[in-house]
Amino acid sequence: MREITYRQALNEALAEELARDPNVFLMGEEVAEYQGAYKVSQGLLERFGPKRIVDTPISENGFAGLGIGAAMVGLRPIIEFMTFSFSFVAFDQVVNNAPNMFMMSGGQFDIPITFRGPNGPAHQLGATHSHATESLYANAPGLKVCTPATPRDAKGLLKTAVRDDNPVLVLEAELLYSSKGMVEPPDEELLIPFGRAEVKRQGSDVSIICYAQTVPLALAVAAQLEEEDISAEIVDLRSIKPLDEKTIFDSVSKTHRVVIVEQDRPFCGVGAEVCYRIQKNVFDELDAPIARVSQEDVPMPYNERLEKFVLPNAGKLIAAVKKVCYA
Amino acid sequence: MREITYRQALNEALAEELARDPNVFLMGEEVAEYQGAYKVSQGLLERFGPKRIVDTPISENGFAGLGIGAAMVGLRPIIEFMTFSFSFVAFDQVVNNAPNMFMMSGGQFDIPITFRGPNGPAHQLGATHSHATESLYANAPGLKVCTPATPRDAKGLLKTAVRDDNPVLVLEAELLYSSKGMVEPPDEELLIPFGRAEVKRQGSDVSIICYAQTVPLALAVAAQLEEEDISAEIVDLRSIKPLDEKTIFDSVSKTHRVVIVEQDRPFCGVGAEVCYRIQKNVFDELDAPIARVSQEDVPMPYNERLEKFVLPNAGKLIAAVKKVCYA
Amino acid sequence: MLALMLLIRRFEERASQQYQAQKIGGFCHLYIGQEAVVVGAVAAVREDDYIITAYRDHGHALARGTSANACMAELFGKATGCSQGLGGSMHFFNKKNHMYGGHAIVGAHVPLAAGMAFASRYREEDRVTLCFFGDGAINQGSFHEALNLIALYKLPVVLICENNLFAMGTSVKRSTSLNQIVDRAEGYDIPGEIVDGMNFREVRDKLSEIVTSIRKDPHPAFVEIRTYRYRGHSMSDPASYRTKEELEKYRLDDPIIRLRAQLTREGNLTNEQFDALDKKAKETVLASVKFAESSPELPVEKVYDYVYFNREKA
Amino acid sequence: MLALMLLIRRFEERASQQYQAQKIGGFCHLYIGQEAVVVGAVAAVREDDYIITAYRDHGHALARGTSANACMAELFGKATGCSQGLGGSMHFFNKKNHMYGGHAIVGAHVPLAAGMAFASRYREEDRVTLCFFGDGAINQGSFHEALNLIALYKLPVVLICENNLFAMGTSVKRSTSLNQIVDRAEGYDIPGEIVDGMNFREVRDKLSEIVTSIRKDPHPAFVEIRTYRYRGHSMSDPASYRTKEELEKYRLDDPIIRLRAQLTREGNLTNEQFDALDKKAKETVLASVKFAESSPELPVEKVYDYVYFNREKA
Ligand SMILES: Cc1ncc(C[n+]2csc(CCOP(=O)(O)OP(=O)(O)O)c2C)c(N)n1
Ligand SMILES: Cc1ncc(C[n+]2csc(CCOP(=O)(O)OP(=O)(O)O)c2C)c(N)n1
Ligand SMILES: [Mg+2]
Ligand SMILES: [Mg+2]
Repeated sequence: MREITYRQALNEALAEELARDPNVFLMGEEVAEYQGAYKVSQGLLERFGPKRIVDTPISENGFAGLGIGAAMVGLRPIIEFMTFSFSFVAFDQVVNNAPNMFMMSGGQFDIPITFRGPNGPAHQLGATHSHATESLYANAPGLKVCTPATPRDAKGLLKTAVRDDNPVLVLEAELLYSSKGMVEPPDEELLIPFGRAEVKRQGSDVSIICYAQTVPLALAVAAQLEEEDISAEIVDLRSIKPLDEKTIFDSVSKTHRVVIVEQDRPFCGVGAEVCYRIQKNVFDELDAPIARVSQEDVPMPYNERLEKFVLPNAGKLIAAVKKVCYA
Repeated sequence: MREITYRQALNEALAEELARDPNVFLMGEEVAEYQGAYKVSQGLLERFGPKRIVDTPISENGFAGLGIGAAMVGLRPIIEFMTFSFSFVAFDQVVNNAPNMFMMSGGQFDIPITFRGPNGPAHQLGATHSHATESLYANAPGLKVCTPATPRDAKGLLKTAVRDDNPVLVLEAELLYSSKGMVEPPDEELLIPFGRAEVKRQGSDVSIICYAQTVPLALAVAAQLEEEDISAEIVDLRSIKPLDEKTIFDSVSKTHRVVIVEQDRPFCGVGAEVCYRIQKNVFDELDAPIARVSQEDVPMPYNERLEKFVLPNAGKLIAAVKKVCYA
Repeated sequence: MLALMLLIRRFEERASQQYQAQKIGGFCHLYIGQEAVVVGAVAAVREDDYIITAYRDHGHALARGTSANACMAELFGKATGCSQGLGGSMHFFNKKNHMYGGHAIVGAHVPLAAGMAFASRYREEDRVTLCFFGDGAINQGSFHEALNLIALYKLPVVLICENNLFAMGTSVKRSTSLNQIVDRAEGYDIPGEIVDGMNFREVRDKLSEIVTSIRKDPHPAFVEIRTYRYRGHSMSDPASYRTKEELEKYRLDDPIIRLRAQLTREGNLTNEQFDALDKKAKETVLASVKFAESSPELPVEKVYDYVYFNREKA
Repeated sequence: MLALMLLIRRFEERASQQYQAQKIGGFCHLYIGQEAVVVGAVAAVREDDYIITAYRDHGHALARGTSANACMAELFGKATGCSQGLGGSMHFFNKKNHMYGGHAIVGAHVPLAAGMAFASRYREEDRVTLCFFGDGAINQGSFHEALNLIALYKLPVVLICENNLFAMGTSVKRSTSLNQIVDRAEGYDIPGEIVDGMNFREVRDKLSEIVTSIRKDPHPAFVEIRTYRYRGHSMSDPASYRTKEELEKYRLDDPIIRLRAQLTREGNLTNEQFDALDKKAKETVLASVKFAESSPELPVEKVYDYVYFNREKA
């Protein structure tokens, strides 16, 4: 194991999969000559050439669809959205063409495509550039959605995505690109299966269910709560769809109290679905209503303090934990 | 009161609002000369002329955005999507430009626009044409979303939508266009406010929460359950966002058992959000876990029997009710 | 080729009848009147070239060698259908014969065509992709983005606009200010041509020329093929937005009558031969109805197998 | 007009500095080098004509009479900003002065411009809408759909492509196969022209001509205005995709130097006068920083007031 950044981890995953399979190619805006808007594809053009690392015009609908068409005839495209906020202009391709093709064609066409890029609010990018898209895409039948929070998960999930024969969205966290973590050395194959949450911290009093940018938040809060003698278990979903019910339910059955913290919008967000599944399956294990900490249900303001107010933060999370613990 | 169809009710609402306010116009594919793909705009071109009833090319993104721009300078557009499945090519306009403008401009630009059209699976239209979009749009801050199930609600909600100074989606139900119901005569102004659910049937054993196409289903099932001595209360949400928590909670506090039946997909669907709100606020009133009946989480098949299997239906609803009642 | 055009014609007539008898559900868009377009185009390419189209796709599936049985069974929603009854009229697929759908969102398949052609170039194959779409599709964003990508990457695609003058009830005059659709290609520097879509031979010959030139040196081409649909947009459309006279005018120009006349004039077809071909087409189609009727449907639980592809299970 | 160009130049320089000092957050795209475009365009229209642009919008707000104070305060996220600190650099709005944003999704504001012009026609006003966008925007579906609608409905819009040769690191040559962007307008039958964007007078005069003709008889027009941005795409872009020589070449053609030279040559501007103008611009901008610094922010709970407009409450 060695310590690398989340960005490097993604870069390694791309490089390894490109090297492994000649059918894999990377396409998107500024992925080649510019080395990626966030430098995730640094060095790939030099190594793999312009045939496999392909710059596009600003045409998300067009190149998302191009990727799907290429996948229909057997290539394995990795399509980068500069951010998933821009995937909305390609929404129809992502939710209609990619996941429906297999069913509509009576099983003739599987679509092994990966859509990836940063997702969710970053820092003061304003209302149009701060969309969290996980619940929207998880709603669509036939898609898989994962949300890595650490360099190791980023590498392992992205590699799994590229090898999956179905459309997969890898929703990266822009604010974590420079964060560091331990990852297996390149000569050890690292594949993390979908549908496996990870308990990132053991605890006994409350389960904090989180993913992506809320994982470091939850871990920091858990450390703080420790001082107040509240032992929080941190469950990182890692993949939103498929969802790992077992790990969630096991944790709930142990702690009997749940807070879900998500970077998502509240209305029909991921936390709502997780809440439904918990109360449906382990209702009797619950000693308090499930709490959620999400964004406030408002368009994202630019002002820094207002943005912080809208996002999930430590104060809100601690308050929610205390509420479910002393309810 | 007189009996009219859901289609007529919508048509009356459009005609009345067009007549009332010269800033209102209707735009979309085939709305004018063709009289609407589903004849909802029958007669309007003749009455209001081509300036106000405007046919468009097949350019949903373009004319949705045109509507938003017109709203920025004070018109009150009604934009018809031939079906909301086609709104996906305009997704960015609907979720980015329409609801964010007010915040982004520091309150300078309100966007009084109505997007309307049939939503959700109709009959054997296949995977691309059967999308239920309510949870996707309700997820976006700044939008309002309503889902009328009866002619009266269709008329009253659409009129309210046109007068609202914010972007509102009126998600109609294609399969209900020809259904009939009692509606106030045209000379009585009918406005139904958003955020008010309606108890469509009183009951004491279980609350069935429904909307749009699942309302007639729930009513039919309630009649059947009556014979088995189960008294079901039918709560029609009518508007998804804002959501009427009070009516929901009152019903739950009365029956203590809940089934949510939605035409939506399950993952992060409307039912998940309603479930979260109930368990959060009236946890102690619940005598059983909340059950949901949604679509199966699969792309919609064309075959009629398979489609029926995927959709919520009486069998599934009855089973869910029995489960929560004898749990 | 005449046989194929007759097969399509008779298939569509029968589909119409079966739709009215409620054996077929959903939307159903007939190709009657446009047969020479796809038959001419397919005659100009190799079997391993890719073809892709929109929802008015029965003719394209048949022209690409999908059996009438598989097509009719698809309309009936049967497991023996070309999409196992899961796609329906708007979603015909036949991978083996390189027919890549059957796509129901207007314009949304044009980027897919770009991807198929991108793959050909990627693999250094000399395949050509034929992408069919309607006159209504040229106003969609996806069409535009795809055309720009296709032109930029010099992809081997023939963009075939089947201009039947209407998108539902909207005539071309009311959907764009262009005098002729082919002019749109100028905005991408893609060479364009107008072809008479009621004349099988003109379609075939013009496309052969284009395809030959693309195979030598990959590049896109745009053809506006002028044609006409005799029926309404879909089964539920009475088509009252156009006159009887207009329809009659086009009927006189019928592609089947025209090819028949050409062949007869040249001494290559007798009336008897024509009648035999037509009889054969009718019989094939009639048999396809029987086949569809007697075919099984997929068991309902099978839907779960079509959500994700699972290589191990497959 | 020289004063306005100087104001924009000095404002952007100061914004750059304040961004580096982390007083400004998010993305920040500077307009330096392109000043003649918006100043020329605005000089050609009436105050009640509509203007709308993309995210590189500081110049447009200033040109439309938004104070440097309100602009700088917006960058600082303050309640006194032109969007109350809620929009930020990419979302400048000034309704009073008919500046309709500030839009950050590439191409997505072109349909809005269509709507604004549609409203003018609806109300039988003779307003013209100026819609600015970058060379990168012409490959978006929304651009295409809007242009077709604008052409079809003959809407009074001047489509102004600020061609600064790059969309982020992608040169125009790598984003479209067109030799010149203006050719794209041919695909919609919209008349197009190329204008030298480093020459204020050419921009003003050419646009005046176009606007006059539109006011007489509403129709769209397309202008490709050739310009250059001196800085990177945004504050975080070192712009290593282009050469120093290329940048220097354009700097020699600087729009401010050029207008200064024209005026001086004609005896209408002395060095002293120029220096006074420049000093004034610098002072205004410096004051705007003070203003922004000392301005209040909105209280956090205020966010809830900007979700829905409530006429009664307002
Ligand atoms: C994005 C989208 N918008 C609207 C529709 C509804 N629709 C289906 S076909 C059609 C007309 C298309 O006309 P054209 O492209 O000319 O093809 P034709 O029917 O003439 O073959 C419309 C509006 C759709 N399927 N997709
Ligand atoms: C739909 C969409 N895709 C991508 C982006 C990211 N992006 C922002 S600006 C830009 C380049 C735009 O270039 P151009 O249109 O030439 O304008 P310029 O920056 O030169 O003023 C890109 C790719 C975006 N904002 N929206
Ligand atoms: Mg047509
Ligand atoms: Mg540019």
